[in-house]
Amino acid sequence: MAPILDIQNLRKSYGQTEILKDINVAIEPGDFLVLVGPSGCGKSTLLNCIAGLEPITAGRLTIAGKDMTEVSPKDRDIAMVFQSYALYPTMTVAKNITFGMKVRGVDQATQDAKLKEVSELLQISQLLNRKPGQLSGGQRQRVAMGRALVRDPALFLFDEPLSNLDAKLRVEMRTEIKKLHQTLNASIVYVTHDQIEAMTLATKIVVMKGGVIQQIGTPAEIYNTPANLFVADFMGSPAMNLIPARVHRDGHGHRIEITRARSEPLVLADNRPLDLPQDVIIGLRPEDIAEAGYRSGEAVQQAPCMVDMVEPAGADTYVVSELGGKPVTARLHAETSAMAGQELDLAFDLGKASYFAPETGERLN
Amino acid sequence: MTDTTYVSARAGTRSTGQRLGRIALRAGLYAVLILFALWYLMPLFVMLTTSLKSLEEIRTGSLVALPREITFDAWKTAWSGACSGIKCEGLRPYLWNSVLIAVPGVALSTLIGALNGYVFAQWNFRGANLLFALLLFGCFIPFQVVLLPMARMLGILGIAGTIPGLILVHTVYGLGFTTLFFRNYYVTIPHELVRAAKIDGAGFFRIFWSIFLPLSLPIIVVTVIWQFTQIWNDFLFGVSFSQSGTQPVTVALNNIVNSTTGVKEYNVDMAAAILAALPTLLVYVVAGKYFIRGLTAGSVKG
Amino acid sequence: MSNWLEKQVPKVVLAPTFAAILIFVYGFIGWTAWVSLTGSRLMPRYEIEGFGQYTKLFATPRWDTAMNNLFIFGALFIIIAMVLGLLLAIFLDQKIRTEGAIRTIYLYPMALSMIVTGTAWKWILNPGLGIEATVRGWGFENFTFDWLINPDMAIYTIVLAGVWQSSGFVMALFLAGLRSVDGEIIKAAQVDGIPTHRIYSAIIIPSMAPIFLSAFIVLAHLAIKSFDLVIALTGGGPGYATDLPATYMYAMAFSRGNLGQAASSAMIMMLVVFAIVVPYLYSELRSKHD
Amino acid sequence: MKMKHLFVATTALSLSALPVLAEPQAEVLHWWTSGGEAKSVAVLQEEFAERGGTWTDMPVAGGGGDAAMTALRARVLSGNAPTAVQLKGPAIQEWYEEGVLADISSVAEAQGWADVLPAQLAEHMKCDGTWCAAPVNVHRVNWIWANKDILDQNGIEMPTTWEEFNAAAEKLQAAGVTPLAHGGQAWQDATIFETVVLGKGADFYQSALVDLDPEALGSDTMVEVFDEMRTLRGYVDDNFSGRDWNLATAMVMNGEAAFQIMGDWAKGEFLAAGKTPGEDFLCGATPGDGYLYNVDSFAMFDVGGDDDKVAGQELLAELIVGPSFQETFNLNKGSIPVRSDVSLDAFDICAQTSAEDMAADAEAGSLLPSYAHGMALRGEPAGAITDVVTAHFNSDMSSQDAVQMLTEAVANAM
Repeated sequence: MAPILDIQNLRKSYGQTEILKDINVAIEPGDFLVLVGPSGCGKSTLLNCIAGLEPITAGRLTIAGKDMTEVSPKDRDIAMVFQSYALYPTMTVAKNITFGMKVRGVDQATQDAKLKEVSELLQISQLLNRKPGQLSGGQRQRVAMGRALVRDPALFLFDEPLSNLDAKLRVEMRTEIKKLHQTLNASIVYVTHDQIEAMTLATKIVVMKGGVIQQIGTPAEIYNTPANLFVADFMGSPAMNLIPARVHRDGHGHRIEITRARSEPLVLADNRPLDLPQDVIIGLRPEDIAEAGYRSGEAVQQAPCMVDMVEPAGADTYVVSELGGKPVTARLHAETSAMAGQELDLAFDLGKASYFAPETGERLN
Repeated sequence: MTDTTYVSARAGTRSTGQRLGRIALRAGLYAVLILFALWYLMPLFVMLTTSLKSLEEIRTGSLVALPREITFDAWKTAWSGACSGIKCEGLRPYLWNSVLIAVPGVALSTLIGALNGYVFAQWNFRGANLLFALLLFGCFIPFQVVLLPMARMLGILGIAGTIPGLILVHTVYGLGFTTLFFRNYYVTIPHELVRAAKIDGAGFFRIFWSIFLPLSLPIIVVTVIWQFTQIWNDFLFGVSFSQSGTQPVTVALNNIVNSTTGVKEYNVDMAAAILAALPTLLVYVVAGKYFIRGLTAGSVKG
Repeated sequence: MSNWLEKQVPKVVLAPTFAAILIFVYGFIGWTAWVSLTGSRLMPRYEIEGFGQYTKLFATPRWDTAMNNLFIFGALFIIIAMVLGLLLAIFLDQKIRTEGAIRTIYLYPMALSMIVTGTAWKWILNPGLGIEATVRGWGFENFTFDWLINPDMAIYTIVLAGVWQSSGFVMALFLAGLRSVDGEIIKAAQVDGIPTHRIYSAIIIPSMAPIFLSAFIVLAHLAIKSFDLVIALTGGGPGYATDLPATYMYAMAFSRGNLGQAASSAMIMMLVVFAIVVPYLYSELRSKHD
Repeated sequence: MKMKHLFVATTALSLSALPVLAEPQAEVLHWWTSGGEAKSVAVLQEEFAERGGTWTDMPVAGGGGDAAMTALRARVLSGNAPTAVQLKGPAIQEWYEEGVLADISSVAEAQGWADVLPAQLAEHMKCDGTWCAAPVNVHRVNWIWANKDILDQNGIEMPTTWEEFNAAAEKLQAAGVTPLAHGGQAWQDATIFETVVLGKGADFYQSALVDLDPEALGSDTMVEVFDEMRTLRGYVDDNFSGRDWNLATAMVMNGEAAFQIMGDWAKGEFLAAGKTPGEDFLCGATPGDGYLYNVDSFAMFDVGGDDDKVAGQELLAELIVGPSFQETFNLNKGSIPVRSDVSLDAFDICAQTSAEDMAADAEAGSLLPSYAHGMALRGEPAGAITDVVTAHFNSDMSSQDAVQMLTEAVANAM
């Protein structure tokens, strides 16, 4: 199938400073692409380039097979939901939603039908005669989405749409957006700085930093095999433990030696067929470190560790211990008896361990 | 809520002495405000009382005293009988000229200022800031400087001595301030609004017309008040660029007030002055409330 | 292609304004600069003669007086109008019952031109007719208020009338500023037990810096352009004690028939404007750019 | 039908063949806006209309014609000059040099102006030998007006020397009367100044204020002039600043002040208030021999060959100098006709004196143009002198300093 959005060698600069460097991304119809990264990484600029709100300096951009590089936003067959919702303050909700159709000269009957359909879908029928100023944050969010949905575009663009909502509402709306995506089977490009949003919503994630794409992949790929230290650290909460280690080869594979300030070095074995250099940074997700006895498997190894801190988080309890000079977080079951200042046997599962080169930060396995 | 209760609770514990002090302070505050109000009103009071006196009373009595006998003759004369040159038609015909100049002048300079401000605030392009600076500097050019070249220009354009000529002059020299007002107001409106509308398919003018203009009432009020006052009260342009038949009311007022021979009819002068100023006064009184509101809405936020 | 056209729309919209100010402001300034180098008298002539007009200008005592007056008047007018405007705004901001009416009264002088109020002011300030006579009439025989006819003091009557006309407007600016200060900050300060005058001096007033700037610009603009004020009140007298550059320029151009001299004085005025306005524009546009 | 066509055709033909009869039109820029003056202008307008002309009135008051001059300049620059403009003195020649005045010699010659106008005054109406302006009247500037009652009560005669004037003033002051009614406006200060200069002799006036001889300007005589100015300042009440001249006249009328030094337009005020010369008020020349004249006139501007307007200019010029307007207007205005052939029977004693003096002074060579009213000098030097005079009068500047400033200012303005 032809990609619904195809970006080739896109560059964007303001004067001397290059904001986006050689961006290549493509998505299929029905894909939910999330652009994620810290602020200033260029993700919003990229979205604006896709929308045509910012001209691009070099490269090519097609939407639904048509070259849109030089086409103005209104002719790109896209709809966009903004961080501040950008609802027209003097128009009622109904007028906000139908404004685009009105501008395009869609006849009144179609407008009414579409408005009805969308407002029912988003459950905002009772708000149609209000002005944006009289709506709550969540309601505005819905109206903004309604304005996009009613257009029935080839591509939806979302620019951090949930960042102005409180935590509870954010989770609700997240689910709602996911549901909409599934019902409508729409193609979406979605910008966020929240990696949980990225993980929960995306079918495809693009992690960006400093105007450069760090990794493109499914949520699972990004989570399990981060391409570099940045992605590893950025995606996941609590973040992946990144611990400096020294590698010794033996007959079966590698022994990973991690120094500890207050006790003997920790030595773990990774028997996967790898080819690691002497100095590495090992990446372990908190859930890959458990209380001894709660995790079993071929790659699981136990070792006593000094507990520095215990953080109960409801469903789980996080335990922090020092490894390789870094505070390392382990995810334990809620009923653990671990106490700060005491030793505890931890089980390390190296089956999913990632290795990175300390100098370049690139993934080694 | 909690803050207020806290404060009022503290106030409640104050002693009677403190409360008396507060009342005294409050009374002092009102006294100062009223004193200043009297100061501001003084010239208007003098004008009003004088316009209601007979010439005889003006000659004999104190200028600042209330009229002993109220007469509206001076007002009648000022309106339709006072002489300006050989015509003795009062201010009436000239008022209409002023309206013909001020209304299109205000409308044009406001509309163009709004469009300019909209561009400067929302459609920035390279060099726009320099342009804006050049425009602002234009606000400060003393009008005496431009009289003669402007006269030549109006002659070249073929609208010397006409009302369109005066409208052009007032519009051009009003643009600096109107653009400043609108630009400062529109920069407070998020750029995303324009972006959303662009994606909705609206173009430059559609966005302006459907989205920005409906938002602009407060700043339109400020601009209209400002421009109307400027244009209505203008004398220099009015006297230089008009000819017989297009002279605005300020020129007629000047002819009535500044005639240097013969018996000075101060009551007529004053009545004429108030009549000439009535439209601007009315605008301030009626729209004054929106004026502050409009200023609050963003035009002054630097 | 149509995309390119669309992008030009904002520039096209600005084009007439730009053309207009290029001609009507900068073209005319250029014209004035040119004329200031000629010996133009009644009407402009265009043969350049050099800087003679400027030499003459600086040798004229009346011009010295006019410039001195501009600085005295400008400084006093701006400072007093600002201080008074701010004070009145603060007073009015104390939940005054009749605020609407008082505000209108303070604001209305801005609506009137000096041609309208000039005569009334002349009477009020005239010692034989106005305040002095009235107060003496009350029995204070030694009361004197004769600034209008005192060459050393007459300029202060111009300041007085100028402040009367503009301070209400400044008050409105400041009132608007006070109203847009974040209410939570004030509440927080109240809870902390900070006395009201300290809240104003330490929190509210500093946060209104942009308004001070706006007010300053409006007032500076009025001060430099002050013309009607002088003509209506003193006609530049006694003698030429209350002449300002604008009235000097006008006299040279239109009653003396010495356009070249008028143009040179206009150029000096423009330099003063430039010195005041350009730093403001620079800071204004710099801070706005992000 | 045919006949009719033919008729139309021949009519059209004959019309185009004959010279077109122009309809006189005139737009008149003037600053005679007050009641009496406006009535006088209205007389002209009526005569104009009777002869088939259309009069468009363009009055601009204020600042002794300053505002009108501003408007005039703008109008000329825009190529839309008014047809006729109230203009006088060397300003006429200045405008002529700008090449914007029309030549009205044909009217002047047809009407024989050269025969009826005094030669010296006629010179003011000529530019490079052609006629370019039409005179309206002659004002005498150097008059002293006095309240007869006050003078009688205090036993004072009309002064004939400045010493007498000072003595009278001291006496009046002692009696609690303001000796001199004066308005503190620059041109009024200048009016007094020029009469004081004239008191030092016609030759001195000629060399100082007409020829601008630096020696005369810097002389000890000039110091004495400023001394006298300082003395006169002492005779003026405290509220004089900015006062209009007619209010000063009213002070004399009402007995608040004894004297006023002012041109004969002041008489118009007395007459308008129903006062009689010789009974209620007195007129006398200021001390010293000589006659300072101030001639109002209308200059015709180049209207680019518009036949109607040219016709209007010619008609207007003819009417202005015509005997009937000269008489009516001047009776109203307080001045005397500029024509020497108008009977003065209808005029009062002051006007008759004025006319006699004018003739005598013309003989004696002491008929002189008024500097304060723009008859003697061009705008710039005149203004420079006025600046010094008014600065001196309104401060405590010494006479020596004033003379020093005067010579410098005049040199600077040359």
